[in-house]
Amino acid sequence: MSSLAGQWNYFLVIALMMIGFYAVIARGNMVKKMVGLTIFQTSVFMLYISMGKVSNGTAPILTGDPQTLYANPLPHVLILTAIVVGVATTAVGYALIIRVYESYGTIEDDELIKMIEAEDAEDSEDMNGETQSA
Amino acid sequence: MQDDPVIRVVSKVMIPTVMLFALYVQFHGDYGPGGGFQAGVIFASAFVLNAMIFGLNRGRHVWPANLNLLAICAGVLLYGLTGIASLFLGANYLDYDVLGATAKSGQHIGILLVEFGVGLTVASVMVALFFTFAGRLTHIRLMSKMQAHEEASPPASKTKTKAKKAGGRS
Amino acid sequence: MSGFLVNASLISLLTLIAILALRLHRLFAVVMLSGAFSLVAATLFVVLDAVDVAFTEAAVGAGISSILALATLSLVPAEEKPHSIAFVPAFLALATALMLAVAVTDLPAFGDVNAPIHNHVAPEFIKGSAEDIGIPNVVTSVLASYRGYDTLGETVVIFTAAIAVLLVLGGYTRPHRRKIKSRKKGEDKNAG
Amino acid sequence: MEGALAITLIALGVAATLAIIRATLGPTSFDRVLAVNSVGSIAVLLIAVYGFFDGRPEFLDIAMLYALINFIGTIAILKFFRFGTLGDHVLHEDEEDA
Repeated sequence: MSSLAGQWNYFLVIALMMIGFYAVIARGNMVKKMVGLTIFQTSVFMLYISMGKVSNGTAPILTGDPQTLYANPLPHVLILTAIVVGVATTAVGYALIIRVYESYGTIEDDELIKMIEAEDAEDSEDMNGETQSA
Repeated sequence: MQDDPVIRVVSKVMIPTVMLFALYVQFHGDYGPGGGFQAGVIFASAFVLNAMIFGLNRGRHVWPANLNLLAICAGVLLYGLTGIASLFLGANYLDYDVLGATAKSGQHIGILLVEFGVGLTVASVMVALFFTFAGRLTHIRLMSKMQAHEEASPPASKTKTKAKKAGGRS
Repeated sequence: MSGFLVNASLISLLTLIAILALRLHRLFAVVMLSGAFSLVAATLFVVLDAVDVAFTEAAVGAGISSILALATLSLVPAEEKPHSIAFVPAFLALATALMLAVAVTDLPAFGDVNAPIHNHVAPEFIKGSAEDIGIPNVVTSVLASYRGYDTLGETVVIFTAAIAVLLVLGGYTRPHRRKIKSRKKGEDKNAG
Repeated sequence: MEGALAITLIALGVAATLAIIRATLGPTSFDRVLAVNSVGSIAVLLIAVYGFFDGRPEFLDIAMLYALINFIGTIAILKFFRFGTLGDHVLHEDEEDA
């Protein structure tokens, strides 16, 4: 039980993470999916940063006092990189959403799948017709 | 949005402040929180604010697109070339010890250059992203107009072009 | 104890925002809430002693990210089709949460000074940042010097993402502008 | 010290919760914009207070950045709300310019 009490922060972060996860897999709207992905991503960052925290420590900017405890800078560096890469990939995602809407007129997953299936069916019919006529 | 005096005046005060703050974050990043990424994003947001308030065309005049594309590449190149410079001075790739008179000053110079490269790339990428996203509507309009021109160009009949234009815009 | 209070209240605030963002159907409100989410998350990063991360999250998440989302919303419908609760994804999320919770119990306690992560390379970085590099901000020295390769790769990723967006959407440099202008002039002459 | 920090944080947390509730309920979009803006302001205060109690007031930089980003975000939201786009809202502006 003592070990469980020590990890409360991780449990809270996991709860948050799962909300984002649910938004990504359950919601059909693509913009909503991207927002869910952002939530998911941010809570992963929180999990990493939580691991670098040191009790009674301070931010890893040196104070000159040798007694000071510092938080672990390594997760901070990794997450710093991840945030900027995250916004770059988010931008690509939004760009693709815009193009999908321009081509199909919808950004809802289920409608999009229906339209693509209908298109595929048409294509295969055309192919069959061509082969038969030939 | 530039017709609103409050927003115009406030943003004219804010834009230089944001840029100054970005430079502070860039060059004070060794001593406090901050660095290339953050400074780049803040610097870009000054341009974004300018473009949002005074329109995209004015924003393009302030920082032309071709120059911006060059800056995107220049940032990455600056980073890579810093590594190659240390390679030529007899150390490993991205080992800044040899760049200065002493190892410490070499590290200082190397980190400054590298962070500047990162800041340049991030800032210009963010500006490019904003202009691409916000300028999409105008771009579509332009493309449909071009298409109409191309279709109508051999026999230049104006009524047909106009009909095409309206169709493209709706 | 006060650490627990601050973290728990901030994370529950975040959870509240996330649930609201999930439930609302007006995407404009969802994007605004996600901006608020980023700001509160950045505050949590400050509390967790990660000031550089907080800086980045505030500038990127609340600033550029929500601006890009708004720019997207101006081009796509801003209303979500109403959905009922999907049970299979909810079950999947719960199962994943359970598995993660079980896995997390194996981690060292939150804030433990003797955790393995704090005894590997981190002390060397903190010492070396003062002695070898002479820069007080350890995060900067690790980012730019010790792990310079990572940052180079990351800069290239941003570069690639920018190229991808410019290719997908286009219209940033507008090479055809002059062509249109000259054609228009020609057309005017024809008309005149 | 600890008690003062706790009380301040609770007060700010309550304020933030109320603002978020307003952002969700908010009958008009102006309510929402104002509410999200005040969440940002509360975050600025929270960082300032936390930096003061933590003994490292130099993190006020972050609070400043928040204020700037909050301003830009609000301008973006208002522009979107008013004109429906972040780019050019005037038709044919590029033709005049070219």
